[in-house]
Amino acid sequence: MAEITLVEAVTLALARTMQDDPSVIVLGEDVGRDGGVFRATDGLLARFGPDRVRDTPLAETAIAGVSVGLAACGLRPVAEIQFDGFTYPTIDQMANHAARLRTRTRGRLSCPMVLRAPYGGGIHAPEHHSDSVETFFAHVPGLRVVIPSSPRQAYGLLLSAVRDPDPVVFLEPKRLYRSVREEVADDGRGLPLDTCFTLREGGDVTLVAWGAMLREALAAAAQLASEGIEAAVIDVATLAPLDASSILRSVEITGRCVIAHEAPLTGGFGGEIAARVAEHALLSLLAPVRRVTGLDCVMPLPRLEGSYLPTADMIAAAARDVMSHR
Amino acid sequence: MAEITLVEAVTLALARTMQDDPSVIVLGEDVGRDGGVFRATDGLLARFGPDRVRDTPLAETAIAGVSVGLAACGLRPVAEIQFDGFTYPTIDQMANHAARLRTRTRGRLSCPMVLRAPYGGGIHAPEHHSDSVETFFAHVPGLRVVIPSSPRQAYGLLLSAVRDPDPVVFLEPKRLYRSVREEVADDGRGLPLDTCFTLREGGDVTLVAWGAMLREALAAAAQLASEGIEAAVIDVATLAPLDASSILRSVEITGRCVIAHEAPLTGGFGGEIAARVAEHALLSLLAPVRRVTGLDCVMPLPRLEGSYLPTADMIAAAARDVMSHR
Amino acid sequence: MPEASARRDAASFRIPYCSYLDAHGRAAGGLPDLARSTDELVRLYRAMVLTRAFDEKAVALQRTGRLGTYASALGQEAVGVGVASAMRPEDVLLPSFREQAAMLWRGVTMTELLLYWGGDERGSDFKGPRSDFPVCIPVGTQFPHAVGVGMAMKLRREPRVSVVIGGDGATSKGDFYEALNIAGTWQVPVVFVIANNGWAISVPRAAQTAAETLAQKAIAAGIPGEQVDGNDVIAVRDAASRAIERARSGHGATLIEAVTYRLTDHTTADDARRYRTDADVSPHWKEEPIARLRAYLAAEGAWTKDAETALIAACRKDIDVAVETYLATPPPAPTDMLDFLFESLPTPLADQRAALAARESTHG
Amino acid sequence: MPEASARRDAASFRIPYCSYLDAHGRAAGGLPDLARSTDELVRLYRAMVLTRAFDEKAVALQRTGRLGTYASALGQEAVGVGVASAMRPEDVLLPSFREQAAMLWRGVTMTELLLYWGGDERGSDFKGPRSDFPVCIPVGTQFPHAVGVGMAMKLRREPRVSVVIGGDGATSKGDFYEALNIAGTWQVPVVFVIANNGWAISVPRAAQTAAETLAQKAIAAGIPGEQVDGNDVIAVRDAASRAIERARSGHGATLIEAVTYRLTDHTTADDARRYRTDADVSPHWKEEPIARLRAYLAAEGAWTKDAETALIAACRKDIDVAVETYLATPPPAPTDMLDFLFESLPTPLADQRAALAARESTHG
Ligand SMILES: Cc1ncc(C[n+]2csc(CCOP(=O)(O)OP(=O)(O)O)c2C)c(N)n1
Ligand SMILES: Cc1ncc(C[n+]2csc(CCOP(=O)(O)OP(=O)(O)O)c2C)c(N)n1
Ligand SMILES: [Mg+2]
Ligand SMILES: [Mg+2]
Repeated sequence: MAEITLVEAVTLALARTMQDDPSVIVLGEDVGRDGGVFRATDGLLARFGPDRVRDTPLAETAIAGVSVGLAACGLRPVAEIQFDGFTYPTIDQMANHAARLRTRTRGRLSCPMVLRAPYGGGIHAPEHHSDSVETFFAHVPGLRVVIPSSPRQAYGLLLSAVRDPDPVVFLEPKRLYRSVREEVADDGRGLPLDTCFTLREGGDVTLVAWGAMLREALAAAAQLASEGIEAAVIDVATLAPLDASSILRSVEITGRCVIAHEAPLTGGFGGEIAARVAEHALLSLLAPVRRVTGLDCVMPLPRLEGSYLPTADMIAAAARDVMSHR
Repeated sequence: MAEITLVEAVTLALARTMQDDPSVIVLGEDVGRDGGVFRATDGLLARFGPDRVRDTPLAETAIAGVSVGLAACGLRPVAEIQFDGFTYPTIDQMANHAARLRTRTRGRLSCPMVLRAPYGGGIHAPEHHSDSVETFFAHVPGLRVVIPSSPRQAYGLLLSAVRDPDPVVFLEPKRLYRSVREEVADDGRGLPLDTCFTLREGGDVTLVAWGAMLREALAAAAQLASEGIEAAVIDVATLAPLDASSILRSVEITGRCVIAHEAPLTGGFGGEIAARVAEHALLSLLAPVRRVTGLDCVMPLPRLEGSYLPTADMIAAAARDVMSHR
Repeated sequence: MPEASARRDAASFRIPYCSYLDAHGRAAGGLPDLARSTDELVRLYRAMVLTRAFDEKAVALQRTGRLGTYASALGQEAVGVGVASAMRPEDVLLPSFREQAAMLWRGVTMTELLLYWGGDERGSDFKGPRSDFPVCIPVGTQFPHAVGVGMAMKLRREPRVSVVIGGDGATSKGDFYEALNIAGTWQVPVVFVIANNGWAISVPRAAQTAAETLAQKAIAAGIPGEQVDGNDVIAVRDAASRAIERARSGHGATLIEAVTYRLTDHTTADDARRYRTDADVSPHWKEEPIARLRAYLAAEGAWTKDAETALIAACRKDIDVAVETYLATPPPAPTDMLDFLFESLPTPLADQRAALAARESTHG
Repeated sequence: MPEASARRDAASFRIPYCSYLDAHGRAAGGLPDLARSTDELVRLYRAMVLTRAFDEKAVALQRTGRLGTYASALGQEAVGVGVASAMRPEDVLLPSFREQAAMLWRGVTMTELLLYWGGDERGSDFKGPRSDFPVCIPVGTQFPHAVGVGMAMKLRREPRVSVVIGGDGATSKGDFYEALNIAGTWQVPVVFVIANNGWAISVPRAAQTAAETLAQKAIAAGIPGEQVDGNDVIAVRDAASRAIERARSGHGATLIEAVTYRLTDHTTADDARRYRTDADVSPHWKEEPIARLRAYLAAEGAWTKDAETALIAACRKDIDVAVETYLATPPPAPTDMLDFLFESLPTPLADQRAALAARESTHG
């Protein structure tokens, strides 16, 4: 079993579901011969042919909208949006249609589609190529939002996303695409879509994160451990519907909670998690909840990216800060 | 001074700014002869002529995008989107352009536009006509999001929105369009765009709301008062950038906070407010924060609307609940 | 544009126009095969009359507080009937919000339509055409769905066609154009029908686009476009049949513009007198599709006063039964809001469902 | 589509094609007035050569880690130069992300371009054309802006024109079409230019649309469309001049498709060998715009080897100075991120700004 990257795990999962289920098809800009600008669909055209791997014209609204039609008619489209900043034009079709088709027809029609997109900062990409867009989708009832933080997760969660009978927005932290490798068994086993992953146990403070920030949280936890602070690290890889229970259970033990995300602070999904803690674990809290997030400003161009993005150090500092409350 | 409705106050403010500033123009679907489907632009075409009051083709993305161009080129467009559910196609232009134009050109160009839309439920409207979309815009740095809850606020806040040098999303709770009347002086005075409005003082519990839910919160406060519970009511009419300080000051006094909004719970803006409380007023809290919100489901058709929307009773019940914590 | 000195044509195009019956129901230039059978034309006639009677009833229900906002198709019945009657049952219809004519033909029941416009999602759980799409409110957003539906049929090598209807206003939306363009590129078996009724609420056709015809928008996507007299059900049916069979036989997408007129308010929430006069509207009453076909059928001896009286009575009776069933339908369970959101309720939503159920049982 | 029995044409259209210089730089059919002055043609030539040299340098900087992702215009220089040279200073340019040819002509500096692609927002604070729009990355989203800009000019009765450039891929976006349609309806003084370079990253033109030409997309909006040889700067300039003056004189919008070819990778992040072969590309080298105009000018006696050598040297020098200035530019203040978000910092953001400033001063 070879060690593979996150983006390779995406490809592996796509190939596996396409192999298993002839109704799975892949579409998007440059997903065919080019294999996707990040190579996430590399080799799929050669293997599954042009009927199942299809370059689309450059039209994000229609990529989402056509996928709704494909899904309603019995296929399982996996549509790629090339970058986070180009997912905005899909929101209308995702919110007004994909998310609603089942409930508005009381189950007669449904929409088993996946909308994949690389997302987030950290690779010094051009303008509009580094946005963190998870909240826009996580606030739409009827959508699942999934964000893997490791190759194994990417594989297992994407399998489940494609197999899921309802629409899933699958955001791939592009900063992690090639920065981590791990062994991934191509065993066709999906991971659950409605539970957080506890990646590290710890009794002192709960660190909550997803995507690329999860790696920063793990690094922060390692730093903290060397200082004698035991941090639990919870990966909210399945952001919506939100499994708050895993987080609450940990906070009930630690009494301290630090949440990290790249998206801007205000209205970011960290607010939701902090709110759940304030609603349901208040009496356990020994210190204020802390969020370590992007600033409330537009994602800057690369020269200032480093000043925008939260880091392991910042997460560790916030953790130390909450630890200082007794 | 006559008593006027909220929608009439919108018209009054539009007429006033158009009178004062020749660069203000109004555009949107049916804003001309029809005067808008809610009559918000009634009479403006006759008064200001077709150059300044213009029906657009049916194209929301372009309504936003054209407004960006108009604004960058020195006009002050006030664009109407006919209903909340049709604002989704504007998100791309608002997030990728309107919100960024100033910062991405380091102040060379700017985007003084207003995007108005009736929003929210409660009038038994057709499908897609009752969504609460505030969070989608409030999470975009560079946009102001403003939601009046009374005719006077609608007038003063809209004046300020139109005069503001940056883009403002102005959401009008359609349920309140004609349900409240009050005297509004057409004095050309704007209201501030970065402060909450404390509509009722109270030392026992802080009720936080905006739009139509603000009315429910006031009704709840009246109920509570009759039971001897003094509720402060804070109107977050200027949702973004968020003035958390007014809320925190009140919660520091009351130690109890109930937040109400129509939008679904998860990822709703109430989460942001609860998070601010959990971060900055935790030590004052005497009870868990409570949110009284729409469900995490698609806004239903009218027959179930009443089961979806939060009510004064639900807010009062939540307040009583937090009061039971000692 | 002035001429450059070195010019040739890069391309040239024509948009055909199709009509058979004139406003008086006369067929000067002959009729297509489908009109050989007056039985079939009577079927179309009945469907148009039923739609008109149903619309009238629905508006009355709204006026008396027993229905929500409703969009009548008064004057446009030929479009929906002409198009739907050209489809096979296994084809898929994707309507806008004013296509009850087509939906009824396809087998959606009047009770279902009333439930939907009465604010009950169960109205979109069609017991008849299980694969047809529900009413689409966000204008133009149904076009990409139709391309997806057609593409699914094509990929599975099924001889089925996707048929989508939208209004003149809908042709200004990016969704319309993106869909048309993809359908052209991929040769999708889809037929785009524009019911051009001259208005998008208060915005007249001329303020919607500078294009002379809406059919020519097809040229942008490299697919054929055709304009038809949308008040001539025979022309609509003929053009739709040709386009559908073209799609079915693997030749791809077509755009049909059916020119008709909205004889009444946009919806029950609208007051058209704010933006158009009786003088604007009344000439169009002379063009409307039902009188026109009736005149033709009467001239052919295929329709009588008695038949008309009987048809009206039959429609009324059917409508009354549907209205009764609608009004007698008990309210849906509030928990349906959550129960139908996903195939099965995700664990994280269990609390909300329980709270909702408790709340409803207290004050319900 | 088969013929119906009762048919006439509802409308018909033609899309003209314009070219002057053939691939060898010969003008078989004569030249337009602008070409009377070889001085002017030499100006165009110089601009194209500068753009090519600049692109080469920018790519080299990227390869050595001193610039971010960069999109070269290799082979397409005639489009930007032809279009921008037809504009007046007071007109407004709205470029895509590959229009450095046009931007440089308009007075954007090479240092500004490098700053932008080097990841510094100050690169879009053009000191020259203050009203021009910055680079637009989200494909096609600039078209509606251009309509707004043109409409603002029209409403203020200013004799100015808005000129927007996008790629062939951009014509598939709803934004493009919505913008075209509104521009047609409102008779906006805007010129839409499509730089059709045959590719949208790996997607060839034929997989982007079934339309024979991109110029014909104008028909959907009821505006004139024209196709030009985009490797013939004289043709581009001529068509752009006519369209711009048409707009300026109140006759509304035009769409120009300039057919050219992307001779290199999509950007420095792309590897075009994954999806096209040298054999696909090499014929296009024979069509490229610079050699073509050089041949013409040389034949006219207006260009020499020496002039060429001197030009190359001058370009290199200017580029080197720009690169030095770029590389010597100190980083922006991190607080700029917040300070330029709104005209003045809203009170609620003061805390974040303070925290950022503190953080940066610690580890900065
Ligand atoms: C995207 C969107 N924008 C606005 C509306 C509000 N609206 C409902 S119908 C309508 C006009 C539609 O005109 P047209 O497409 O010609 O259809 P018609 O009503 O004439 O049948 C508008 C603006 C909507 N439903 N969807
Ligand atoms: C809305 C959007 N979708 C996707 C992308 C990613 N992308 C960048 S350039 C490009 C192709 C553009 O093709 P074209 O319009 O022909 O311009 P060209 O690159 O050929 O100059 C794509 C897909 C983008 N920038 N914006
Ligand atoms: Mg219409
Ligand atoms: Mg291209």
